[in-house]
Amino acid sequence: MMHPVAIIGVGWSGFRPVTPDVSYKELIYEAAVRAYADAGVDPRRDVDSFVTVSEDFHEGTSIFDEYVPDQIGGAQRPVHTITGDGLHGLAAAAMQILTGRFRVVVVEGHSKASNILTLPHITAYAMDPILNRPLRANPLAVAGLEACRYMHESGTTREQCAAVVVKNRRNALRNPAAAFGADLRTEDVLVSEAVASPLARLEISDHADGAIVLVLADAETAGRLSPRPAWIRGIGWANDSPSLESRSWARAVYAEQAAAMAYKMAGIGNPAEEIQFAEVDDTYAYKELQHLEALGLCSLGRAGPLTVEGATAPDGCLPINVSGGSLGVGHLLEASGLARVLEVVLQLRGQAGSRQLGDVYTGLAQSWRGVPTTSGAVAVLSNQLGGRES
Amino acid sequence: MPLDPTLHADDLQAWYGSMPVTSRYTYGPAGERFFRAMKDEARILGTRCGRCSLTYVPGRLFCERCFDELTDWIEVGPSGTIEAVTVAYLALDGTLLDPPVLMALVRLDGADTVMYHRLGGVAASDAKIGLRVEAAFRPSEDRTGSILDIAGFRPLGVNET
Amino acid sequence: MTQRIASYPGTTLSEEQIEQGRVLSVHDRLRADYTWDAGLAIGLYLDGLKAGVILGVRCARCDRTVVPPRAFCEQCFAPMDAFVPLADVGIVNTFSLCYVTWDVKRIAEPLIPAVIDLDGTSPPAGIMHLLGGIAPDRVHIGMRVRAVWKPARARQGAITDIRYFKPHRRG
Amino acid sequence: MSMRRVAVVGAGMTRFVRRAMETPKELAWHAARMALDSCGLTLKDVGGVCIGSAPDAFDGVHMKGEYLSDGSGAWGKPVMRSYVGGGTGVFLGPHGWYHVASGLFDVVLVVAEEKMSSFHPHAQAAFLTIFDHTTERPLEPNLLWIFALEMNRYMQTYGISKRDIAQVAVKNKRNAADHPCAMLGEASITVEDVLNSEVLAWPVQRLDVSPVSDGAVAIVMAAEGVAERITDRPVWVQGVGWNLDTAYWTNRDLAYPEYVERAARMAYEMAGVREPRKEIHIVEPYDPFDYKELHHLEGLLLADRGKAPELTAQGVTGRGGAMPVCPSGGLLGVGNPIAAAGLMKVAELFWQLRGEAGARQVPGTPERGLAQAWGDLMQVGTVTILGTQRPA
Repeated sequence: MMHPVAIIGVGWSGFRPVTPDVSYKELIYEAAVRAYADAGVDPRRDVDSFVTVSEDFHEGTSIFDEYVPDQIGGAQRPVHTITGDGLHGLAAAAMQILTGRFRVVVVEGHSKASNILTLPHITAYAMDPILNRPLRANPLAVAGLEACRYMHESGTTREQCAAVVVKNRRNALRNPAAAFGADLRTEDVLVSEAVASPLARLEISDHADGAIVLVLADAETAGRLSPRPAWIRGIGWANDSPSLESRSWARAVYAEQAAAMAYKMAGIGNPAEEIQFAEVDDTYAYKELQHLEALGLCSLGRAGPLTVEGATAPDGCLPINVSGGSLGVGHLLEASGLARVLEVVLQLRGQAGSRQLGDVYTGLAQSWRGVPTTSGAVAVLSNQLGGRES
Repeated sequence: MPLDPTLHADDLQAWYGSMPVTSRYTYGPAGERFFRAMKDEARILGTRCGRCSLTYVPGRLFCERCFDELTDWIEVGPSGTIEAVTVAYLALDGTLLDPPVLMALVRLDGADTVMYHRLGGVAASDAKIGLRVEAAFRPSEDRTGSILDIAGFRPLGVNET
Repeated sequence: MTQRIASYPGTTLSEEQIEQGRVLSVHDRLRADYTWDAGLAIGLYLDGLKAGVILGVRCARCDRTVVPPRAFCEQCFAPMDAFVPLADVGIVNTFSLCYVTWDVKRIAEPLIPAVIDLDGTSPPAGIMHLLGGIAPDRVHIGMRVRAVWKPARARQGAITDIRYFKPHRRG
Repeated sequence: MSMRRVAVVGAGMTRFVRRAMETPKELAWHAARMALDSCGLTLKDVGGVCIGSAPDAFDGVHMKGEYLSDGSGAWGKPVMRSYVGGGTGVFLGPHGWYHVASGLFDVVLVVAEEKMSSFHPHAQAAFLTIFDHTTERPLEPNLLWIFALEMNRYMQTYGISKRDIAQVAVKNKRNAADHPCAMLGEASITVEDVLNSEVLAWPVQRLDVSPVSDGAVAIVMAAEGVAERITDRPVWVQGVGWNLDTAYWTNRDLAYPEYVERAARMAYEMAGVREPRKEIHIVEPYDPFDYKELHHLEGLLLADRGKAPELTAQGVTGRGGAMPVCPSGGLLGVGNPIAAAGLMKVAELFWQLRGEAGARQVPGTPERGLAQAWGDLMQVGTVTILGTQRPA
């Protein structure tokens, strides 16, 4: 990055299975007010541009862009919607600052999944209408097929996948914002009813409602306003083929390519050494393992054993999803990537409470847009401008 | 001072509604040719990208990797190999399917991509990666030019490999 | 375009080519159902409508009263201060005579959608609703109108608890 | 830090048609492939991809950006879709610009697509769900309501007649007769034809409205230093601007699009334009409805409030006039596949400023053009200013 960009403010509301007391506008407004107080900015005066992420069919509204400005303080300001994950929105915000024409840019993402009564039908409508959709299969079948191929090629076992669930939902017990903390044993996971083999019910993250707002700033503004900026050292995003027919199934190639882009920007040559902790997508238990390997944080087939051995636990050598991940916090639709970034920022600031890791200075956040996409993004964050030499 | 936020449980309201989306999709030139061959001749066609030495099945108009237009149509299958399989227990509306449906990724002989389709005529416990299968077409009078013109993939007969 | 380009891609079809199957096609319908949480501001707005009252909301900082209500002021970003019951009387800011339904069916008697700036809002703020009880050719911008409510027992807490706005003489 | 300058170096588009046979992916591929061919590039030269497409309901695919990604050349590349309603197509100017100006990409492929005919039986019904689901949708509004309400307010506020407005439809549909991709080019259309056309939602009549369409447009944007190697006539992005007003459209003055003015001022400031009426030589404002071209010219500060009709009547905005407006034929003439319609206007400026617009070429040597789109609930303005001169 020629000109460093930092996250100087974070705000969130939720995360709970249902939020009946607030409309989506009030849910987002609460997160935005917290983010602006945290950053020390007034949105009506100090913010140059706003990026929001959403998908029409998740909101139940065509052109949802219409309904985003007011609750983030963006009315009559430059505001635009990216239909992607929150990390795509973060990339859009960072690029605007890097042009040199914007000093402070806000990113917003949210989920009101509890308001969606027919989510599997909506997800199925993302599949190819001619080649795939007429088969009328539940989209979880696509995850089942990917899990089958990944475990075949990596040697990962169901017990290793179950260990991810146990770890993340236990981590969530120490995250007051998490919706699905629990103290489970691997057997509980393995005996839960099969959904799309080899996936069992407890290996599938439940959805939660919530909103997350981040405030980004250029170096000068960050230096002035923030005691502990979280510098974005690198960001990357990539898509593999959207078609089921010609995509890579065992390897998360989108995560490999997004990570390569982010590592190049961050000057990271050996991620397994230089990344101290990470928040990665765990929409399904096997995805955390597949993504760890794709991110180069361990080699193919090693993520499962490392998890069972406790290496990725909070006290392990490579803490993964200390927040609880989607399995523990709850899956937040387009805001999922921002939930990953949120935890990395809190850790880098030393504000993660009972989840706080020790001396950390470089963390990674990674997201995936879920079935049936092959779209992912990666951000590398540090609390030191240059990132301490390991 | 802000609005009095104290709501009581019985104040909570939600508005019920739906998004009316009714669609009709045309197949495009490549889809037209692929599904006509399925419908009229029970043949499965792919297109080959010479530059990338890659055969897409079903056949496509363009190569996603090099953007060349694809005009080299070749027949593939009908037999192939299971590359992934899942036993799907839930229907689209989340209710339990009894019996469950087997979905599979099948690499047809001659193809470099897989087809996503149903797997039948085999017990879930026997449906494994590597199983040799073949496309089971519906009778010609029941074929309409749809992915469902293939009823599903079946294990190859005992003597065929 | 650039003179160098001879022909442009894109083939158009007639409705008959598709419907008669000379070109293949497949139909589908999205099942997308929702229960949208009304929350604080719109929750109380709907309660008000059920009680035969149109609720606005007031921002003291900006000294403005607007409708429909919202929990925050989009101009100064402060929380709104108080709900304000408004008179169900207002001025037609603009209107249309629409001869086509939402799903593009032709109708002989036009619907008359309008933006009605309600008394008690400042600066004038409106809601979208329908006009009725008037010949289409006599509707004009600036005319005063009053809400015609469904009977109390038929009201459910919805914008449709108001049937339409009809012409209203002052006093 | 001096800003990294960005230029448009290539463009391509499909015909705009009522019912395309091609799938949305294939429409995107045709346009993207033509844009790359037009400047001698291949996918290997492309660093990132920007997709623009409006409601998923039209193409009938959820998360449509993902479905379109292979057709947009994004296999194995960074790609994201921006979506600001009708403003999307011209917003691709700013979207592609910040990808390149940030320093992250040297070359981006920018692709806009819409296939409205996949919404069956009629695309207009998809617009029911743009209205607030609780406070407006129960009234079963037709999309035309909001345009007719705005048009009526505009006419009433400034005393503008239907005849004044019909001139725009005539001008644009005649201009479109010279556009090889146009759906409704009509050299012989008259004001009477427009005034006698079927009343849909008074004051909106059938020939006041652009058609439902399918189509795709693509441009290639490159950084300074790279652009000059790709083409000897790069067209520079001199200014970008966008602005989104409050969702509470019934609390706003519909007679004047303040959000368009704010977006225009942002772009003028970046481009160093102080007297737009002199310094903008070609204008492609968004014309989904004929009155909208006038409404937007005023928001763009290119005509006094309520005075745009006079410019049209005097022929100032004709193709041979002092300030040609919609020489392409606009949405009214070429067609309105929403996001692709907006990017068609940016592509038109690219061809005009290179003298490559063929039968549509405006006379003289224009140096700077402005494309603008509008969208959402009378609510978003997006502006892209292109010019032959490299920004200072």
